[in-house]
Order: sequence, then structure tokens, then C-alpha cells
Amino acid sequence: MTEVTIQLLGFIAAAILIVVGMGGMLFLDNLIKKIIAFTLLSDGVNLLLVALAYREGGIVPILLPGMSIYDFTSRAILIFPAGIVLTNIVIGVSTTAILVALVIMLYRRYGTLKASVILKGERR
Amino acid sequence: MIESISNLWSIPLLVIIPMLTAIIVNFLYDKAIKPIAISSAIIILIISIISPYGYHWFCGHPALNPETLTFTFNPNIFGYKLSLEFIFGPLQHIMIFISSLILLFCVILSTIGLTKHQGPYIALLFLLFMSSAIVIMVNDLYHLWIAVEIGSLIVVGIAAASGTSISHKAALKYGLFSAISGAGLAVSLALVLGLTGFSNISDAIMYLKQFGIGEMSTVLYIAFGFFVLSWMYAGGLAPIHPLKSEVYGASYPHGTALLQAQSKLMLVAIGIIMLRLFGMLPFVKEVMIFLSVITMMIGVIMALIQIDFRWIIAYLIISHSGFVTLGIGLGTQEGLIGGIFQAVNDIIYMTILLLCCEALFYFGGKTSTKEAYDIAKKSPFIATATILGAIAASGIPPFNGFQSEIILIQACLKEGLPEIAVLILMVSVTTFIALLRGIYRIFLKPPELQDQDNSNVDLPKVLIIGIIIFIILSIIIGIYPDIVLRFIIPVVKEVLSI
Amino acid sequence: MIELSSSFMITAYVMLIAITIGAIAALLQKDLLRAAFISGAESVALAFFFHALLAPDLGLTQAIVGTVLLPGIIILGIFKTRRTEEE
Amino acid sequence: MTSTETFYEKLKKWLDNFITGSGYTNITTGYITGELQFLVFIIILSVFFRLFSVPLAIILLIFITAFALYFAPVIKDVEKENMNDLNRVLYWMVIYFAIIIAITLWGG
Repeated sequence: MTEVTIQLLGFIAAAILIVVGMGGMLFLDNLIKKIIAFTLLSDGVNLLLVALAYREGGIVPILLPGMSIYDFTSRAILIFPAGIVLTNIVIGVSTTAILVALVIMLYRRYGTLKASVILKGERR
Repeated sequence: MIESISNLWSIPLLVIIPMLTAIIVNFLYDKAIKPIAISSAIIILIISIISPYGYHWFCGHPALNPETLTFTFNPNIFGYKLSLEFIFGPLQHIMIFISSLILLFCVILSTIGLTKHQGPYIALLFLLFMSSAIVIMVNDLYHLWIAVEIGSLIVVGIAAASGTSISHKAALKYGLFSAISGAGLAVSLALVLGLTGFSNISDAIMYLKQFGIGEMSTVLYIAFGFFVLSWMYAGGLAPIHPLKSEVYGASYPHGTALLQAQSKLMLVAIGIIMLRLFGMLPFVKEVMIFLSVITMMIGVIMALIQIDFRWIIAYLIISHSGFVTLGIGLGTQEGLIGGIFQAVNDIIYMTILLLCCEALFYFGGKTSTKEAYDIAKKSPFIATATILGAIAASGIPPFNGFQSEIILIQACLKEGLPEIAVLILMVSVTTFIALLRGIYRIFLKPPELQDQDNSNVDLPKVLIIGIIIFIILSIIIGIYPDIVLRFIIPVVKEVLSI
Repeated sequence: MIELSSSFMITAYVMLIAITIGAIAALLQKDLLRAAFISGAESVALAFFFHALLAPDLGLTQAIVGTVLLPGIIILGIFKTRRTEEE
Repeated sequence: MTSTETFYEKLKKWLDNFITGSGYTNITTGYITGELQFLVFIIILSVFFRLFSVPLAIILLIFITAFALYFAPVIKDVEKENMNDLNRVLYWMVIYFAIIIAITLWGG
């Protein structure tokens, strides 16, 4: 039995979010629902990266005055995934905006939000 | 190559100039767009030609000490191994040169062809070039992921810019999948980062070589799986090629020229990274070869049964990206040289065909084999150019397609896989058949009704100049392949020596 | 110090449950507007989780983006299209 | 019925399969070429089994040829699988993820 840490809980939550989001993107029919599932999916990936950076007994990577730099580098959590997560949040917002715009344009033409009607295959 | 701490000046310029141009052009009025866009495209072309080779670093992380295999937490900045890095080497030189050449013609053609929403469209073209330049220069997983994500968003934008309902649908499908594959690439980035602790690819490979994989090979396989997913998606490999072929067919032909250049660059860059990171795992190369063989054949068979010239070319692009991935998947020296050389050649001859397809838009905009006919009488030049492009695409000497395909066939025979060599020949021949069907219907078939208007159509001069330049490039590379191969061979040797 | 980490642990447990319920509930709603709001609430739980994982800067960003911006964009889309899901 | 007549009937049925539907008119040549290409492709792919064992490869080759000829025209199914329908692509994606999960569970 492994010890339950915050990191493990983070991985579990990330797995749940990724599975639920992926399942929603693959199996739901409504386009807006697909987009909501996409936000859940990107949340899950963010959480996976943040949980990866965590270390037990670590500190927030902010160099406060009076802190020894050796102490800081040996205890601070990884700063690199934070950069990735910030980028991912921003890219997620822009992807959502583009997808919603396309859905609105297609709704005006077809009058429905069902992916099985709008995105049906057709012979050219 | 001498490693120095000073950064190269040209790498940030290659990224920032397209970005700035995109921002400026987006807000400008009609008159000012053309000079600014064209001049900055010319500046990018000049930079890509004259730039020296070197590195650009962004930030540092603790270095791995090879003797003690421990991390050294040294606060001194020079003790850090700089991790996020871009490389401008011979491979980047040739690839960025060709894609910036295509960018220049694309920008000029879109200022002529588009009447409204010119600014945002040209901004998207510049951003697409930027993403492809980043993805070929990158040597760390973070920027690779950013470039793939931004690239797929821009592809969505360019596909939607065409304005028909087919293009909107294609863009929406591609956007939905960009979400899945981008998340997958981020997960695989996280797994590699968690396994090795390095985001720099060279460092991660050094770590894997030194420590071995041991128990963790499952994690590496999952990372490989997600990597392959984003590779398939970005390059349009089977079985999810319908997304990419639809995007190629639905956007404007000159936009497709840049799109296919970008996706070939993505295939080469991600493929080489996959080969370096996961090449020592068993079954990795086999998976890559299998995917590329399926892509080659399915693409060319689907191209045979299309009725629209644009869609024929779209599926042929899919099929020919199978050649590129086949060369990379073989993993030998000849295979890698053939694959990368094929990517360069592919970009060139597909651009000829796509520019000819763009010319059809000036003759009434009909590219379907059912509707368009007898264009050869109106413009013999375009007909000749299309036939030359078809010959180049099907690998007939003295054009460039021949040179790379013969290298690929030799590589397959050396590996003991003569069946794949046969398949390459089959795909080349079928490419010619598929193109010839379209060419005969559109250019040579006599009109059914006699009430055709024989009014002259003025093609833009730039289009003709572009077609001539790319045909000349094709012939020159076909006769003297060494002018491209001398860029590629040192890179391949360096990749295989690590 | 020990109390702080154990309080983070309790936060993480609660937020794990909240995230799970929120994610599933958002996808099961027939009313799209309500689904967007629930996904915003799930983002708040995620922001707290980021805080417990020692990334407060990301928690702040996620709280702003996930509760205001993303549901805002989706709600805009819902107002331009339709509110309920077809059967 | 002599064997020549049955062969003739088979051929006629095969051609009829092309002529009905969208395969008629100006893309019939494309369909027939694609059909033959695909058959050759399947046969060449099955040759790869020789890497494991040569006699089994010969048996497999014969079986695959017989099956491909029996189910002809295959090109219709290939076209259906390559439809730009979203659910088709999603189906392949689900299969892909199933493979990844299988590797995870198997290796772990």
C-alpha cells in the first residue's frame, strides 16, 4: 500500500479529468458539449503537469529575502511545468474561442448542434 | 560545430518578424497591407539565406554530471546547462529557405486574389510560417509542443478563411482533433519530463542512454504512442488522414502550398525527434514504417477515385508524405537522407501543381473534372506546367522526384525489404495515372457545347513567375541533387551518431 | 508546518471529489447553460488543487480564466445558437 | 452450367457492382484502377509474413488472395472507410487509444 500524498491525489484527479474529457470529446454528440469536454481535458493535462512538478516538503518557487540560494534550489518545486501550464491555459482559451466561432457559423447554416448531422461524411 | 554561449541573431528574427508582421497587418487598411507584407516576406527570405549556423538558448536548468550521475545545483549561471534551445543548422537552412520562398509567393498571390479580409488572412500565413520555422529549429519538447499547438490552430484559421461550408466543416473537425492531439502531446511531454527530468531533447537522450530505461519502458511506450498520435495528426498520416486531406482540399490552393510545406516540416521534425528519443525501443521503427506504407497506398488509391483536381492533389500530398515518414522510419543513413530529401522535393513539386490549380481559379474557378474543360487552348503555359509538375511528382528523370525516390528504393533494398521498394514504384506510377486523369479532363478534353466564350484571361505575372521558378528549381535539383544533399548529409550523420 | 500540509491534504481530498462530481455533472446536463456554469465551478476546485500543489500563481490564473473567460465564451456561443440539447 | 459460364456470370456481377452507384461515368477507370491497386497492395503486404516463416506466408498469401477476390469490389469499402465523416475518424481514434491502454495494462 503506497502512502497517499497530495501528488498521488493530483495524479488521480488528472486521470479522472483526462478520461472524462476524452470520453466526452469522443462520444458526446452535441458540439457545445464537445467543447466543454475539451476544457475539462485541458484542465486534466494541466493538473498532470502541476502534480509532476510537486515535491514532498517543497516550497513555492519564490526567492524571499534572507533565503539561502542553496536551500532554495534544493527545496523549491520544479518551475518549468508552471511555464507549460500557463501557456496551455492561454492556448486552451484561444482554441475554445475559435471552436465556438466555427460552431456558431455552422449553426447558422444547419440550424442544429448535432455533430452527427453537421459533420456527416459526404461524397464530393 | 563550436558551442558558444552567445546567441545567434537570426533565430529570434525568424520568429519575431513574422509575428510582428502578423500583428501589424491585422490592423491595417487595404493599401498599406501589400508593401509591408511583401517587404517583410522578402526580409525573412534574405535572413534565411544569409544566416550563419548557431544556437539560441532561453533558460537553464541544473546540469547532469556524467561521472557521478548526480545533479549539480550550482547557482552560478555558467554551471547550468541551458535547456530551451533553438538550432539553426544546415537542415534548418534548406527547409526554412524553401518555406520562406513559398511564403513570399503565397503572400503576393493572396494580395492579388483576395478582395476582402486580406489582412487577417496574410497574418495567418505569416503565423503558419512562424510555426513551421519553430518546429524545424526546435530542440526542446516545450517549444515543440507550442509550435504544434499554434500550427494546428493556424491551420484551422486558414481552412476556415476559404469561406465555404465545406471549409468550415473541415476546420471544425481539425480543431476538435487539435484539442485531442495537443493534449496527447502535452501528456507525452509530461511523461518524458517525469522520466528524465529534462525538457531538452539532447539532454533527455543522454540521460536515457546513461541510465537505461529498465522498468520504465512502458511509460516510454505510452509517450511514444501520444507522440505518434500528434505526428499522424500534424502530418496527415493514416488512419486519421481524412482530416488533413479535407483541409488541403478546402482551403485556397496557394494557402495549401504553405500548409503542405508546414506539414512536411512537422513530419520531418517530429519524426527525427521520435527516432532519437524512442529509437532504441523495439517495434518503434516497425510502427513508423507500417503507418507510412498504409498512408502511401490509401492516399494514392483515394486520389484515383476523386473527381476534383484539388482533391486529387490533396490526397496525393497525403500519399507522398508517406514517403517522407518511410525514410525516417527506416532509420538508416540512406533512409533518413532519402526521407528528408523527399520532403524538400515534395514541397517543390506539389507547389508547382498547387500554383497551377490556383491558375484554374482565374478561368472561372471550376476545378472539377465534370465542369472544367479545354483550358489548354486558353492557356498552353498552364497546361504544360501542370504536365511538368505531374512528371516531377511521379518520379521521372530529370526532375527532382526521381532523385529522392531512387535513394529511398535503395535504402529499402539495403534493409532487406524489397516489397516496400515495389510499393514505392507502384505509388509513383499511380500518382501519374491519377494526375493524368485530371489533366486530360480539365485541359485537353474538347468542349461539349460550342457556345464557349474565348475571351482572354490575364493571369497575374507573379503566378507565372512562381511556376517558372519552382519548375527551374525542380529541374536543377533533379540534375544536380548535391546542392540539396550537401545540406542534408551532415545532419543525418549527426543524428545517427548520437 | 505539519498542520499546513495536513490542511492541504484535506483540501486535496475535497477538491478531488469536487472535480470528479463537477466534470461528470457538466457532461450529463441537458441544459447547456447550466453545464457551462458547472464547468466554471469545477475550475474553482481545480484552482484550489493547484494551490495545494504549491503553485499559487497557476491557481490564480486558472481561477480567472476558468471561471470567467471560458464559461463566458461558451455562454456567448450558447446565446448565439440554442440553449438545450437536442435529443 | 459450364465453368466458362459461371466465370462469365462472376465477371458480369463484378462489373455491375461498379456501374451501380457513384462509380459510373467518368470515374469508372479510377475505380477499377484503384481496385486492382488495392488487391496488389494487400497481397504485397501479406508477403511481409515471410519475415516470420516462409511456408506460413505462402498459405496466408493464397488465403488473402482468395478472400480479396471473393469480397471484390473492395474499393467500395475502402472509400467508405475513408469517408470524411467525423465518427469514422473518431472510431479509428478510439481503436488507437484502446491500443495505448492495452500496452499500459499489459506492460504494467
